[in-house]
Amino acid sequence: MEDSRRNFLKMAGIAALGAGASPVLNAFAAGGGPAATPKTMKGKDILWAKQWGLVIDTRKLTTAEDLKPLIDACHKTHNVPFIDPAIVGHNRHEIKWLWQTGYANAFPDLEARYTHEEVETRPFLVLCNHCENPPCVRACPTKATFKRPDGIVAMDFHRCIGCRFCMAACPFGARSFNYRDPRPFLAETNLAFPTRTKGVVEKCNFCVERLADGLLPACVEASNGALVFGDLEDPASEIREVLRTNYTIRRKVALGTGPAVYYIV
Amino acid sequence: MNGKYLYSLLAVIVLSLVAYVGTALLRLQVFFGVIVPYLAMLVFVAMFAYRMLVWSRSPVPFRIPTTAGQAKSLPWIQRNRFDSPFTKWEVVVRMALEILTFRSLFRNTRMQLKEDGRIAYDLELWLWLFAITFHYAFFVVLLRHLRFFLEPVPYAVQLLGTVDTFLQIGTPVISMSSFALAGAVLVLFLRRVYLPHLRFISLAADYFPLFLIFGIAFTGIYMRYITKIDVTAAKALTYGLVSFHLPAVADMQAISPIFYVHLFFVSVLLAYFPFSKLMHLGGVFLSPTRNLPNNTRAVRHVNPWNYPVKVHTYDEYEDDFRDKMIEAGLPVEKKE
Amino acid sequence: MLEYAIKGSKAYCAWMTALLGLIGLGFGVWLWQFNFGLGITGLSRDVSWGFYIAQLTYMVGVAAGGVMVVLPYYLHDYKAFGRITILGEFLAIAALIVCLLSVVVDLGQPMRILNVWLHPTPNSVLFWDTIVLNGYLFLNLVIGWNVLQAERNGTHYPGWVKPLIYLSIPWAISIHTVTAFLYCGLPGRGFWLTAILAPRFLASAFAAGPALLILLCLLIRKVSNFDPGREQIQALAKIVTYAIIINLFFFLCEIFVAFYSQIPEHTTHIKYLFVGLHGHGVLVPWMWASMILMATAAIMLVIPAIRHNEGVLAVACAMLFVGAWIDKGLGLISAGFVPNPLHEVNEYVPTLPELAITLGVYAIGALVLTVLFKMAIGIKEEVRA
Amino acid sequence: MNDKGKIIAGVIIFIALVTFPFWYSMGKAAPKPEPVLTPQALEAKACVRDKVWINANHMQLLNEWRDAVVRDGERVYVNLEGKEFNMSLSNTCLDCHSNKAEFCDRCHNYAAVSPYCWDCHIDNPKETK
Amino acid sequence: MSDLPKANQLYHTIEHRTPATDWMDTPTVIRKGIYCYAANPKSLEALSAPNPREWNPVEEDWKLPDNWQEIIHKGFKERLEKFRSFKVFMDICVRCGACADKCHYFIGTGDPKNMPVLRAELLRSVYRNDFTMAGKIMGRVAGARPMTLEVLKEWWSYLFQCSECRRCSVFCPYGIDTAEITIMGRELLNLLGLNIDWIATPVANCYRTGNHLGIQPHAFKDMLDFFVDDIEEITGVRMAPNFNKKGADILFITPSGDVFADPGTYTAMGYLILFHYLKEKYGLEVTWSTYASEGGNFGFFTSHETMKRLNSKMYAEAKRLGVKWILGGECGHMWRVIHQYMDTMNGPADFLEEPVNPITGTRFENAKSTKMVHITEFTADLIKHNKLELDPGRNDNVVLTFHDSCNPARGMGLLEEPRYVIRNTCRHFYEMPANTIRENTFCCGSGSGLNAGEDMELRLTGGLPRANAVKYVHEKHGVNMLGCVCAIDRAVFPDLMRYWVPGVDVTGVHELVGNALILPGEKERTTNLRGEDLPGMEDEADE
Repeated sequence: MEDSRRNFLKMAGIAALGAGASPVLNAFAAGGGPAATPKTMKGKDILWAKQWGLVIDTRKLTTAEDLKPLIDACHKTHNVPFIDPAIVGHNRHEIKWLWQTGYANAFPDLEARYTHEEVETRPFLVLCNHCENPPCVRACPTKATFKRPDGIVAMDFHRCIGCRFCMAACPFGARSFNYRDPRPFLAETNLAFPTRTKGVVEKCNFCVERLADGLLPACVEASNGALVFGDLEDPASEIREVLRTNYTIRRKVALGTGPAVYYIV
Repeated sequence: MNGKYLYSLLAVIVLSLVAYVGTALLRLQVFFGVIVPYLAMLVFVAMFAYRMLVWSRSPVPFRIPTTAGQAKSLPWIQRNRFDSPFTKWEVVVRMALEILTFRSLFRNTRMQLKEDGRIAYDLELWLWLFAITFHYAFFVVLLRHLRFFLEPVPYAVQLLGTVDTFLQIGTPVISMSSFALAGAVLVLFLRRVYLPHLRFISLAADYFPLFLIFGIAFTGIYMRYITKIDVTAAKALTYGLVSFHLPAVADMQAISPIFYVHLFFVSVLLAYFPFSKLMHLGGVFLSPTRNLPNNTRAVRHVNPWNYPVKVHTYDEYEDDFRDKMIEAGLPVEKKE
Repeated sequence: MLEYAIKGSKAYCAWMTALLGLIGLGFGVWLWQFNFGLGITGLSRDVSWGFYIAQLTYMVGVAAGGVMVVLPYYLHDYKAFGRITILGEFLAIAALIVCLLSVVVDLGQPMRILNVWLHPTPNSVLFWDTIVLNGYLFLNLVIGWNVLQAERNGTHYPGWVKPLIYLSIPWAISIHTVTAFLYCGLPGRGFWLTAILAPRFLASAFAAGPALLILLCLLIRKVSNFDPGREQIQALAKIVTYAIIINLFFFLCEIFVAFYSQIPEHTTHIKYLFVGLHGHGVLVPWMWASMILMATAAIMLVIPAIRHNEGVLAVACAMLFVGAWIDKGLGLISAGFVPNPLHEVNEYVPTLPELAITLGVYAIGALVLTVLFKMAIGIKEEVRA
Repeated sequence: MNDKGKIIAGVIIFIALVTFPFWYSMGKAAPKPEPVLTPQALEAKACVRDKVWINANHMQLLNEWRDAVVRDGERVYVNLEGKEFNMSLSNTCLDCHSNKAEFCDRCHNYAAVSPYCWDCHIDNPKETK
Repeated sequence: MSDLPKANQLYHTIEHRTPATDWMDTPTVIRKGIYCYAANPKSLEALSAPNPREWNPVEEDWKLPDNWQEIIHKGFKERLEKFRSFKVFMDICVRCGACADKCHYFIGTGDPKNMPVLRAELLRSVYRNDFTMAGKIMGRVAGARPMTLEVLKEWWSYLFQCSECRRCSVFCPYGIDTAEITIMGRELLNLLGLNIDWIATPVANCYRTGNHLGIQPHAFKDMLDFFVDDIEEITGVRMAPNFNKKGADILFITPSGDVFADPGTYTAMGYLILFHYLKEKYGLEVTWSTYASEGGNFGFFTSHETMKRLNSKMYAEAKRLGVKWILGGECGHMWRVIHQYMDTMNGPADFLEEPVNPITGTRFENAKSTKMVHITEFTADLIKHNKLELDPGRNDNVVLTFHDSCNPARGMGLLEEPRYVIRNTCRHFYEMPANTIRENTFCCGSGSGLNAGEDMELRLTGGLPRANAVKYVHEKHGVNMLGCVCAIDRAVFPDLMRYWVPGVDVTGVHELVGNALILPGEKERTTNLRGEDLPGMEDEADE
């Protein structure tokens, strides 16, 4: 009864005043309703930062076998499908958040004619750089890709229209598009994390869902200390300590995007 | 200034109050949810049929199609089959174009006396656009509502719902037809109010259905997007009506009164329908200027009440003028 | 007005039926794509835009090219173009419809298309592109309709149309500029990262658009009683001539900057197009064909004697149109993605379903163009009868 | 002209169409479906909000949740009673209501709505291997 | 005409404004220049029509019978039961307003009650009051009003400001035809003797003498003989038309206006020349009739019954003379009656043969039941089969446009046939703007019996849309001649053109045929049928 009377007042308000009556409605609603309103907030355990960053100590990850557990951890956690080229006949539908590539591919502008032999063959782990000044965010026409206050370049799969402007904008090739329904290509499913629908772009999310629960990203957890994750803006953080004490490089700094992923070579 | 639409608006407001008060305060859900809809349906069906039968009782004494194109004539003259149909099937096509595409309104022009002394007739398609939007949107809304009256819901109805909610806007996803309906009604109303000549010819009976249909669309949209009613409970009632398995009174009373306002509006529309200009739904099929072939010279049309009339025969005529005719050398039947 | 589009000869009906057939086919394949995902195209993780977006780019040019008749007529009072401005405006409408539909079929989630306006994002060039394209479509519809209606009535079009006409001139420039900005503002795509991209687009637009218009004018003269006029066609031909020369000149500027500086980011894409990269080069024959077609057309057009011969002019225009299409519709988008940011080469070739959908989109454009031109020509014939 | 037959036939067809739901149901009852609660849900007694409210507004709530979680990074919902919940369709709602077919689908099918939530959110943790 | 301002001034005084009052409260003024004089009681008596009396529309007292409301009510009821068109049109109008600015009287006078929808509402309001439940209960709120004297006068005024041209019907989404409503309304008025004289007297004439003008048989023959003399003077060929000739192949009936007044007379000369040519070349016998000497049917503007009474002569005469079929001349409403009513009312014409053109062998399939063929159908067929020798150069001083008459256009679909004849007889032909021709054609403003002298203001304002379109081609292409296939057009357009578009004259299509047709044995013509010098013959004429 209570509820319906309020609704009636609302309806009468709208009918009488048209759409512009929303302040009136709110007044009605506030007047008749219970005092408390539900709230949303961050969890108590959440890990938060001003700009999350990652340091990859490539010296500790020298073979593909070293990288595989990290990649697997990431892809399993996030239900990233493996669309086997052997099955579909081509590699066009590939989706990857975290993968390995060669030095020359990861750092084409740092290519040296005569390179350190070990580095030349060392596999490099690449992923979304969660840039400080991300061109993909600038390109997205719907704010489906956006930069969170903690520096993570996040994606709202509900809002993505699949225009792929972000893919063209990303100078690191960090983004994948769901050219088809990914579910049939999931060997196992992490029930706690959604899959994607066809027609949206996806990429590394720095494990926001784990950070919310106070956990480090899956790859960091699986890296046995080869990956260091932390707040780049906090001078006291571990990551800053690592950066202070090691020479690091970032990918394509000349483009001015400000990658938040650093490599110790 | 214009009492006509104020009366109509008032009538619709009173109707909404009646249903609201009747269900929210007086708890007459059985009356508004069961008795009134059944009665309305009965009145609609019976009176609709009756009106059609009354029309059918008046014969069509002459074949008077309005020809809007070249008729069938000499074999080498290209004719316009559907604006000047000659056969039954051409008439069917003409009627289909008329009813499904609003062919005649599509010709609509707007006259303007220009300052330079020219009268211009511009193609004016807004009326056509909003009229056809209104009708099709209403039709889609009706078909979509079959989900409340059928169980299991047929695939076709689900598919229509999917198409109608194709654009993912809002929660629940908006059905485009609802908003198209409300928008078109609004424009048709504004047209009536703002165009002086249209305001001049409009009756209260022209505004009332617009307000009523807007009320239906508004309460529908309101239930779906603003205050959410218990849809399954509503369907239990609506499906109960058609299957004669009504839910318990307490369950009916649990449904928001706005639902009953909506249902009452619909009931009023149904009951009002056969007594109003809305009967153009049936009448459009019976218009003798449209549903007859233009073949009157080729196929004789019979007038059931044709009766002999007094004529001035040739003999009477010759009697009047025989001498003069003879004098002028004109042939006559009788010489004297 | 519209009755002209409904009635027509047997050939007209056959043409419309054929177009409807193609549209039906394209729509059917699109339903498949809608159901399966964009995986039925040749697009990939590396080449994430392809044929669809390339058609957007090319047809934006055709749409913008229409302004080459509007501008001389309204700004320079070049009376002769009064006869064909409506054709330029209607061509723009059809081209814009192809553009917009090309974007729609390229979307992974077309049902969310209105998110672009529900969540307006002024920092996204794509947001602005939707604004300018729809705006230009709207302008041309309003202007074209009113001007044609006035012509039919023998009256002057309403006064409020005039400012819209003036607005439409810079707006035409804007549609191609904004579309170029889609590409040339992206870091890490060396092929597109050039300030001259928008001027290049405009130059090719002002060549290809009027070239198509010339071809359409010649066709109209053949199939109807309305003659767009020799003077008009020759004036257009001159515009095409200068535009194609400027287009080629801009291209050479690009080549110079890339190869004199020898910055790999800028040269690799061009190399991929013209000589192939790491053994990949499906586009090499196409690109040479494009260059030869455009250059030959330019030479033909620049010689007055050839230009004045309408038969040869038609051939030159067709060559130019096809050449420019290969350049923008095949090469430009692919080459931007090849090699990818990690300097890997993954080529792109459109698939049959992709082509079928594109064909359907073009068929819609052709249908709209036919309807609009039929109407315009019908009224021109009627007024001159 | 005698077209009475045609008109009566037309009226009969019209009435048949208008009353189609009556024929279709053939008096077959289909009462409002009752969603089945899992033992876990029964035990919990209360949902995030009261049952009537949830019944009517759950789609809105989920929509607000998703924006809060995805865009604002806020994952905890404090309800009217001050109780906290993890805002997650997959991990909160479907954890308690692990029987989508008997819980969600019943009403959704009855009302012929097919939300696209399930395109991504894994529908039934118990059934999926 | 003299009290009217100059055309340009009049044009700029037209205002399309609505009064502040509701239309039911806006009084009707029956004003000079707009209304026609009341029917002469003698004419009504001649037809035994009800309530003949002297009365004057501008006087307060119309001398109505005491039970006039009952008569109207009963008449209304009877017509609702007899005509589905009337019943349906009373019920289904939604007042969308599409018809409003389609009416030439509304365009020209700006009087909102001349909007077709409102003209019909004049009757509908009474219908609602008398015959619908809503109207009976809710009264004015439901748009109902009782039948009062004011309402009757309003009916009379506006039903005689409608020329039954059907243009509104083309645009109505339900095909509501104001002509149909006007016909019913005028029938009801006739029950009270409220006809206008310009209709009643021609009807009485037609009933007795066979034609509207009351031309008696000998005079009719005299007039045609007079044309024969003229033709001989121009062409050097003497012809002898058949009158009331039994056993002729074809009976020819045309409006008597063509026999009586310029420029229709030139069209009549065209017919004579054509028939003579066919007789000489192919031995075809066409006969005129003095009894059925009227194609037009002003009964159509009175009542269905009167229409039938006048129309009956056509079949009766064809039967008496034993002709094979009937040929009809150029006329507007005559053809509406023939096309849509004659066979139903006075048929079946089983005593006639299915019309076949004996010269070309063409079967007129479209006229196989009514057995009456339009002369432009006939002539077009002859031209198509190359049966006529034509010299269109003799019409070179004519720059022509063609006015589709309302009834052949919208009640028949006759659009191409006259154009075909025109294109073969005249080399300078320009169409008026598309929205004013063919099915969109505008009335001459004087149709349905309104071509009297006293309502000239109404006729000129009502004719404005048509004249305005003529003016357009006159200024653009130098059009100097308005062609038509209607006797009323020929009678009224000269006035209309003089007022709105000086410099444009009026012609029938068969005048063009008469000029172009090369008669066997004719001398070299120096003038056209009007006696004007032919192009290139000016010098010879001077000598």
